[in-house]
Amino acid sequence: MDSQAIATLPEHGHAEHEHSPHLHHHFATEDQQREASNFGMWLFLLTEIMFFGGMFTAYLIYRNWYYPAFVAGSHWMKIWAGTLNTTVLICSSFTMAMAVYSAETRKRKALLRYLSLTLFLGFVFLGIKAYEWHNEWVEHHVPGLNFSINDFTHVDPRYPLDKPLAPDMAEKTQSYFSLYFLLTGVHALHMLVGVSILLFLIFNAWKGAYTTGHMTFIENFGLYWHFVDIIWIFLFPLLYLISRHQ
Amino acid sequence: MSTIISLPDQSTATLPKRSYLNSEYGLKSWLLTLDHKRIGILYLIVTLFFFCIGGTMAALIRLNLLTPGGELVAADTYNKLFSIHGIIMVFFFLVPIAPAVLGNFLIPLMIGAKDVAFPRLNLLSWYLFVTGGCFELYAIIWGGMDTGWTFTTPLSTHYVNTHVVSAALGIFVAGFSSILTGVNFIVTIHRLRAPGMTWFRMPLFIWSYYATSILFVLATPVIAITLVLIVLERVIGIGVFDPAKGGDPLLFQHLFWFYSHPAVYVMILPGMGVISEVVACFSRKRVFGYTAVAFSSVAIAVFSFFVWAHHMFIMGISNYSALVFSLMTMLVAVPSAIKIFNWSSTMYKGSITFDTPMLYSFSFIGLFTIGGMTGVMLASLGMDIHLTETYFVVAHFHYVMVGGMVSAVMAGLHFWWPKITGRMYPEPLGRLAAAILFIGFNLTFFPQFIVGYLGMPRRYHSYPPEFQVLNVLSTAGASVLAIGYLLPAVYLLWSMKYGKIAGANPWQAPGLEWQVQSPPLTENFPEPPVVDFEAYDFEWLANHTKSEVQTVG
Amino acid sequence: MSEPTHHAHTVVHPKVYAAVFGALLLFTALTVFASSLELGVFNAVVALAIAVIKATLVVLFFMHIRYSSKLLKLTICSGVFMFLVLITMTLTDYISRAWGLW
Amino acid sequence: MHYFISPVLWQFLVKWLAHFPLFPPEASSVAPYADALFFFLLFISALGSGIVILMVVSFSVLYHKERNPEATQIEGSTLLEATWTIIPLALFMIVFVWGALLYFRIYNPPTNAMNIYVVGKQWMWKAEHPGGQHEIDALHVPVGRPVRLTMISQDVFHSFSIPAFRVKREVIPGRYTTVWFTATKPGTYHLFCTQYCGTLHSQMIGWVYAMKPEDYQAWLAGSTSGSSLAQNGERLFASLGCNACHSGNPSSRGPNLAEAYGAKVQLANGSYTVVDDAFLRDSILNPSSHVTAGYAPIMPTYQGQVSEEGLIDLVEYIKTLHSNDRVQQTLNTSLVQNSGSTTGTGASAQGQAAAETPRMVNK
Ligand code: HEA
Ligand code: HEA
Ligand code: HEC
Ligand code: CUA
Ligand SMILES: [Cu+2]
Repeated sequence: MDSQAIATLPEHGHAEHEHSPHLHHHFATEDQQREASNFGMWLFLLTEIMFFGGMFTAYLIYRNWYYPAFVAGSHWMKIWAGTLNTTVLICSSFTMAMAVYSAETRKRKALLRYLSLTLFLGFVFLGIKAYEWHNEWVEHHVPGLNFSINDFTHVDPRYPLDKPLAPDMAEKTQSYFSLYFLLTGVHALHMLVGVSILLFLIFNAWKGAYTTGHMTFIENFGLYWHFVDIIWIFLFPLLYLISRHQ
Repeated sequence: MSTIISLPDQSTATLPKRSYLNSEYGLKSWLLTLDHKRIGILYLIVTLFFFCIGGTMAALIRLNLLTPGGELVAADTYNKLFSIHGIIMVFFFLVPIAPAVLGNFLIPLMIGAKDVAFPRLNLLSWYLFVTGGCFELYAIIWGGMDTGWTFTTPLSTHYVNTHVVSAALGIFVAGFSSILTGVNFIVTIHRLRAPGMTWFRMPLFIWSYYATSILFVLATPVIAITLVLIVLERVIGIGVFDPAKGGDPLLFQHLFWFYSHPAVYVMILPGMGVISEVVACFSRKRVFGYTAVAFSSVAIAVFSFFVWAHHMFIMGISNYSALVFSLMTMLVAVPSAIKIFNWSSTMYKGSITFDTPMLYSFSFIGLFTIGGMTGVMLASLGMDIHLTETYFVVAHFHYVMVGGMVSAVMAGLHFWWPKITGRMYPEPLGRLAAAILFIGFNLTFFPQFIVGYLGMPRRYHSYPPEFQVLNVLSTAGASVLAIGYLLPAVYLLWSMKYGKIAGANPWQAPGLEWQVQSPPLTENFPEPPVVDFEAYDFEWLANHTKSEVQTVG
Repeated sequence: MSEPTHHAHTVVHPKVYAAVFGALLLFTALTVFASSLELGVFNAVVALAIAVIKATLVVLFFMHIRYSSKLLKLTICSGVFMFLVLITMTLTDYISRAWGLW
Repeated sequence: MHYFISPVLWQFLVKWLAHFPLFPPEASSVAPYADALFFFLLFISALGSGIVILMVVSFSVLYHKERNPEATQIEGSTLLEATWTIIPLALFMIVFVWGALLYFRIYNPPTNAMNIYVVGKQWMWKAEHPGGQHEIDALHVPVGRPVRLTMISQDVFHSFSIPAFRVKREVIPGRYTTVWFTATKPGTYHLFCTQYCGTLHSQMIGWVYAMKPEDYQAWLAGSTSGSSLAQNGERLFASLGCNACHSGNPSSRGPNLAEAYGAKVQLANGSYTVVDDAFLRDSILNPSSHVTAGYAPIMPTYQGQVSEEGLIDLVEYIKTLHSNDRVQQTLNTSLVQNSGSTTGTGASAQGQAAAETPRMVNK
């Protein structure tokens, strides 16, 4: 995935920190430098929007085509897990925002605390996601690797009002699950990258970085983390919620 | 008031003692450099290497098509040849060469910055590009891929067993290099302009690179995800594009062309930037209608996002969609027309000289107009039915890409060669090469329009015998072309050591990059320049030189 | 500098963060609740509307766009716009295929 | 002349110059329309390029440095720029409208067109005439009669192109596409696959034989394979057990298929749709995607059990089905022959599909 691109951030951010005056030779002022890297980060996030855009397009098209299959597929999502994960991510976004605030107000302890909390929440999210994936594996809902349409050709006990899908439509639940794994997988990959960078950040913060007024890197990472949160904010209703009733 | 340094004129010029080329020595100083100029040169080396590969493939393609039976190579070898040719030429030569080489070298110099905004990211882009290139070389050496450069599904996902995965990953990785380059340029142009360098004082070159960067940032991610889907489909068999699993292969086309149409403008906009500079300099005139040209660059970039399905007119998209996309394609052609006319009128009442870059610009203007107008033919729905997937399309895109963009790259390379190396190329040979290229080009690709209208399909290893005459002409032209490319390769290399010393401003051009020594210092400007003149301000330049002479005298 | 440097930095007070945080949690609860209602097509509409609101909140406050320069605001808008172009222009092809014979 | 070059080369030259077409034959009713647009396009291209070249050349001469040592700086001219925005725009709009009209002409078959089915697969074209005549890499058509091709691919994208007719249409897997033409001149014309489709893409070629109607009739009579598509379809209809549900009896579980073709049916989701070839094919493969109103979605899918040719037979059969008498007759005979073969479940169907179409997937 974009790990290559994102993994570069530490290196790049690092650069801004090696030089003692923090100012790169080609920038006139620190403000200019900060604005530039902020702007650069936003442009990078634009590319991320388009990156997910392709997958969202696919999702919308196939949802239109194989509506019953998408409904049936999403009925196998665990809404409690999705809700929990949404909450976890929102909390982590909040702690991340607070981390940035702590860096701004130069409080090293608070910064460390909030970063660790964010890291922890990130792991919780990934854990829950892994649990869900494991379940889907056990239920034979992984297209291409381990898939069976059995669950969809029979009435789902939790949704007794549902009708079983005809076999041809049941096959199409693979489209749903393909996109489900694709979207959540790419999202989780972003989380993974985020978590790795967080580890690095915590290490640096522990050594005293970011609380001396030079916090561009942590700010930019915050943008990244919130962005990943936003993606999930859309994935959650699309994959778990909107078909709860049909 | 102006802090721009002016060096002695050409006749007495010597090579400056200190420059970005000799500030450090050794391979390591190049491979770890953060200097945008050196990174530009690194890109130049790699892209030219890929051009040789792509060119060799083209030579083999043309040789094979000498006879209708295609006796030279087997059918699947031929398919690999054009696939490699297309993939290499597009993703590893033409998309990177102009932005990454000329853009890297010139953008900071032109806007009066010391470097691009993120030098480390810039170096990383180069490494990503090289990594992507290695994937591609791996795929080529271990057997190649035969999907065409368009990776049409379900062919590429289920029906060929060549190295599609590594080829796709190579493009994926190289794509990130494009994205990062785009991000870097946009931030640089927004944030690092020298004091006084307002948007409308920027050279048009910068405008067109700005537009290109927008395309990089917004379009490239879409092909990245599309290639990921292709790889997943091959490796684990998810069915997003597979009709047998309820997927839609046309969705692939949509996503692919959402990138690849804007990508064709990535392959022309930088060239347009070069032409603006060259035409202005050798007419000694401000570009006619600066604002119109600047805005048409941006307009092309914006509109190019709305036209992608013109590559799918006969593929079963809805007819209503086809109408909309055809209409948008007509609209996107207008800004190009504006530019062509503005450049031509720039010459009006100019004071024109025919140096090599100018000759290449002429060939750009002529060939791009023909290529563009045939593009309009393709955009016309009913006409496209007959023309699509024939050699007419092949001729169209070679006219715009080779006749247009490669000419522009040649123009740019010659124009800034003295700035890059500090030495002049041999002018007579340069003019000769430009003429050979022009003739060879037309001989190669004009017959393809005819054979295309006759109906000869593209990507054919063998063809009906009545098309042979035209194909032989085309092959003959390709040999002329090969000479036309090898000649500059030889004399440019020669000139690096033996060329005349150029001096800071051999063309007496007004751009900021010409006001510093050549080759420039690592830090470009000893002190930050202050810009108090418009772009292409030849009167300013004249006054400036006069006062310089007076003070010296 | 040719462009007015934007006033460097607004430090957002934690109170704002907390309020946004609360709102986000509230909206999450709301969207889960709404999904349990029988609303027909409006289930999707409501869920997406809530998601858009949540995302906007995150962008405006957590990501400081509310306090940022016009340039950044424009950047984000152009990204969202292109995203919508990709989706709508592709979807209109699929939808309009049903209108005609072809 | 030939004293100077080798005799072999001389022969080649003579041969080439004797066969050196510069313009394709115009052999269909749309060809003149397409060519008219082409000439218009050529004209404006020549005009545009001519103006540009004229400007460049004349300015180069007039304002060469020697003649004009001092350039006159000019800002621009809004009027001029507006001119060369509006004129090309207007021309492009004409091109757009003209092209669109042609497009609709080529992709909008007249209702009285005769129908021929084409199946593309790596790397051959199979054409099937309603009378059951099959041909490979060839297509016989009568002159003067609109012919509609209903095409589908078994594997990858192909594209069916007859340059002399100026028509072309992508042939894609999973969906019928159509194109039509009226041949005007008897003759033999190239047939190409123009979409790159794998190794032998350049061998996926053939000939189109446009024949005088009486010749065509003779050809039809001479190359009949015994049974028409509809007859094949009828046999399939019985052997696949379709008649068990589509017997036409008021009590049958499936809708009555007689006179179904061309009718407007209401679907279970309330929308209306016209029953055409694509609808019929899709109803057999993905029945649950368009359940007819008033029926339970019990029809099994036949995905993987019927080849594209079989589907064409079935479609042709249903199209020609005007009453249910024959259905009921076949019911009686087929019940004896294959009782039990209709219970193919999804799983076994899949197995068959996998066995039928071996696909190469390789990492
Ligand atoms: C540098 C690359 C480049 C550029 C700039 C263009 C520019 C254009 N292209 Fe091209 N195109 C390609 C590269 C490019 N193309 C490639 C690679 C393919 C094939 C891909 C594949 O299938 O492998 C392709 C294919 C392609 C197709 C699909 C053909 C098919 O497969 O069926 C179409 C159809 O609309 C098209 C249209 C256009 C148009 C309208 C323009 C316009 O932007 C052109 C605008 C320019 C002008 C119009 C000229 C200037 C005008 C004047 C001077 C005015 C003249 C005056 C008067 C009219 C009075 N192109
Ligand atoms: C930037 C893009 C670019 C460039 C520069 C070129 C350059 C050339 N191209 Fe290519 N071409 C494409 C992009 C490009 N092409 C694309 C995208 C396709 C479609 C692929 C597909 O269908 O998937 C294509 C397809 C294509 C075809 C159609 C194949 C087919 O459909 O069957 C042909 C046929 O003539 C062709 C010919 C040429 C020729 C003669 C050149 C000449 O201009 C090249 C001239 C150069 C040389 C002759 C090399 C010079 C020699 C050297 C630099 C030294 C070499 C070194 C050693 C051997 C030591 N190209
Ligand atoms: C088990 C019973 C059953 C069998 C066997 C069956 N069908 Fe059907 N068919 C139905 C039912 C019920 C419908 C209406 C609901 C629907 O569209 O799914 C239907 C609908 C159709 C339609 C759509 C007709 C319309 O006007 O809407 C077609 C066409 C059709 N079937 C063709 C076939 C063919 C061909 C076969 C055999 C290859 C076949 N069916 C086998 C039950 C069956
Ligand atoms: Cu079939 Cu090419
Ligand atoms: Cu295009």
